[in-house]
Amino acid sequence: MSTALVYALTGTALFVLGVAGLILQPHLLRKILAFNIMGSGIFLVLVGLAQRAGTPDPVPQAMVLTGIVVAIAATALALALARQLLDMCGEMRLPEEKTGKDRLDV
Amino acid sequence: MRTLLNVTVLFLASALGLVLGWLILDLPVAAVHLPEQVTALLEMSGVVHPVTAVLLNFRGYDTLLEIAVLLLALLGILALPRHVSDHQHRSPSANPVLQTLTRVLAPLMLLVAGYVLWAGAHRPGGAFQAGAVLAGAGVLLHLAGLLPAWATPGRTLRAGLAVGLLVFIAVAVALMAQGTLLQYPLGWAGALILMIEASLTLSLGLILAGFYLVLTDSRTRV
Amino acid sequence: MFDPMPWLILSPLIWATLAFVHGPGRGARLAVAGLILQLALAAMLAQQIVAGGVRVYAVGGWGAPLGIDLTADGLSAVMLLLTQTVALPLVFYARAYFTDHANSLRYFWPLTGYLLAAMNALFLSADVFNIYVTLELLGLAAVGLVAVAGGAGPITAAMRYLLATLLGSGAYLLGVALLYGVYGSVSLAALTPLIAADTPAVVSLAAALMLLGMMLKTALFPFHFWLPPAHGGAPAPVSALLSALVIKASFYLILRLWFDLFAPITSVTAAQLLGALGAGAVLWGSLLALRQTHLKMLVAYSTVAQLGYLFLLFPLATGVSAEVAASAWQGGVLQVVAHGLAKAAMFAAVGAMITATGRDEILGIAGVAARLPLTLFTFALAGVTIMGLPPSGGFAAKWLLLGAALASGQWWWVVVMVVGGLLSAAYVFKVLRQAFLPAEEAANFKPLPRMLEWPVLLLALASLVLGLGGGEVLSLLGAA
Amino acid sequence: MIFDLLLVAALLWSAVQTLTTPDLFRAVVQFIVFGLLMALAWARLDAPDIALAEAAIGAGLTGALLLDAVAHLHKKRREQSP
Repeated sequence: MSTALVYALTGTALFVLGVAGLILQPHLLRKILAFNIMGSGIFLVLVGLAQRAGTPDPVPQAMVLTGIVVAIAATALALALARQLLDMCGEMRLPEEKTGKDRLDV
Repeated sequence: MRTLLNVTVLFLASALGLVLGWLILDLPVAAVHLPEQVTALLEMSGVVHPVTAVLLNFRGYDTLLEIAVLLLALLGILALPRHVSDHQHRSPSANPVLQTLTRVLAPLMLLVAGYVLWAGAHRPGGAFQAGAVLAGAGVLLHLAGLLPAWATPGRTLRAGLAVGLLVFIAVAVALMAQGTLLQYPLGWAGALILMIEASLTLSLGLILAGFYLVLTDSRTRV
Repeated sequence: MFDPMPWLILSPLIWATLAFVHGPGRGARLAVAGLILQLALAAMLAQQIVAGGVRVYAVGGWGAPLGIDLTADGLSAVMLLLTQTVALPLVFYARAYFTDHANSLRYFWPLTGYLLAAMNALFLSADVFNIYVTLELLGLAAVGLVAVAGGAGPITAAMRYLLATLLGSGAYLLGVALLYGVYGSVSLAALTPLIAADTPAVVSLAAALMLLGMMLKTALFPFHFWLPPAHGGAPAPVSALLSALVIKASFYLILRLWFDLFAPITSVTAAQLLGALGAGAVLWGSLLALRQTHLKMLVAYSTVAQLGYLFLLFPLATGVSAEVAASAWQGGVLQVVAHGLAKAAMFAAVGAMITATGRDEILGIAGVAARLPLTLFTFALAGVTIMGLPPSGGFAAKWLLLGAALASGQWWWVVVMVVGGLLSAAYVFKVLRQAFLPAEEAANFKPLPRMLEWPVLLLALASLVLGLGGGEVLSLLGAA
Repeated sequence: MIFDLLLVAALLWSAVQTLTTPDLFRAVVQFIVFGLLMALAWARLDAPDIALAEAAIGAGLTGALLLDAVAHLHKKRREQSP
């Protein structure tokens, strides 16, 4: 097994960790952290798989640079919304009773 | 209900992880080899560093849209109806040691950003890293109490935020006069890419610093 | 020959950025000028495709797989035309709407510009990684637009929408990473023959991840939890854009993936599963729409239900005869167009009613029939398409889908469509009946500017006329 | 290879810590550690460009944004329960 493949495998583990955290953690800040870990996992899979033969590949590397920039953009917007919620509702969580099920009478 | 969700998600996630890990262990050799094509055409790209060539030439269109994503995120933050705090926060306390340190560090970071930008043509570095260094300098200046947070950016600042994207688009459009979108003429590619990267660095630095300076809660007018 | 493809992407990017530099609240004129230009460009592209078939444009002159290609076929042209056609009247509507809601206006125009740029770029892109970037541009613009209304409700909805859309594009990107790992390319043109030739098991997993991510973004039942609060809580022009267009963008990508890229590995079982989720959406969404007490929430749940019909396309077009598949495919795309036009009209009409009455409950619109006959007529026309009554575009679409279901012996989808049609009639009439009740004594109707009524009527009329002129759309669709 | 395995283990550990540490401030600090480890991983994958960007943007700026958010959160808490 090549070194790059080890990192690709780590990437899959980070991805599932991130997804689980994103769905399960109630605190918004924690969800944002989980999203970033999920992203890092994807990037590792992308580069790790592409370089499994051992030679560097600039194409996925450039894609990851793009991905990192997109990730911080999304993180900043998410933090802005989370802070706005904190200011308005006093909590950085999504209201629990509305998650997952539909409100029959709004 | 909550525990059921927990168990289900954890089970599905670990199953996905295991299956995925198992499947990628044994993959055939890829049919397309882009690194070879990159090497073959590197000379025509105007830069020597392959990642920069991909980022600003071969797949420059991705980067164009990505700058739009970055600007858009700041726009989304600025578009939020501003929650007016009942008491005004002041800038972080001005620590004299930090201030002196920052006065030395900030110009140095500017210099580093310039170097990283220029170096991107032939070695690791480029607009993104340089922009991040610029943004770091901005955050540091703010922490030292030398740069106020942003409430609403004025016109000049907005122009600075947008200049990277606008220059990129302008070059792309100008090049269309004699070819296709973003097709650099031979011999001009290096200079045009450097021009785009320089304006991108400025905008990236401002936007990335803007994320911090708009969000941080010691808001005073620019 | 002049090529409209890059300009369809550049135009909204340019006017959005200029509008941002211009300042908060500015940019309406830029938007109008830009959209008129874009509509002309889209029409021109459609003409070129009818005349000469699929068009490919190599950005940077490199060509795939090293560079990024833009590709336009009949489906892209239909989506591009739909997008500009829906957006143009909404721009006039929004100008009038925001004179009353100035606090939400700040950066509405640049956000809308980037939203349109993202959709146009997505419909033209032939590169799965480039599509990822357009998806993120689209998602962040849409979330920003939901949040402009402010207040705890819309901000919560925007947050939930953001998390859902990020999870969706994350799953998609992992699929892209796996595809690049297996084949070494992200270009659709390069990948399609490679997938047809050989598919290791991990490719099926990549396909599942990409499709799941897009289902989350399209709000297919049971992933629809984020949609009603986001579409119901946003300002009316935003709701119209999101419900009519944004979710169609991710659906378009599902079509591309299912019928082009992953066509060799799709299975009847998976198609039936998608159909079952669609049926769930039709029934559950319609039932919930019927039980809403607020106008915009009713229309938002109606979107959940109408999206369900789109997914009936998959069982009707997979593993059946070519003739049946073609009819199902045409019906599905026609439903995308019909729903886009009608739902934009419906949200905008409801927004006009709320602006006039100052109340957002269904109970508050008593008397609308007498005071706002034009807007109510618009709502009713849009309702005709939503219910699928002749001669509307919705009827033509559902007729084609019904025909495909009967011809392939899948009668259970017929039951779903008929029950769904009855339920949608029930919720449309729920609104209409209330509108015809006499107004309460205390009710105070504000006079509406013309621009809150006439552009919307045009949209509703277009959805109706589509039933008669649907052949034009279908011939464009079949051109490539 | 041994170095890589250690690095991978540290990456996974810091990710789990980030997601499960009860204290938010420590979670964010763990995340910054995670970002720096990622930068190392990129260097090991012959991707110095990404390593630079990850350290500056992924760990640095994202970390600064998150720390500022945590500080804001703590201040709100104090205001709510004096």
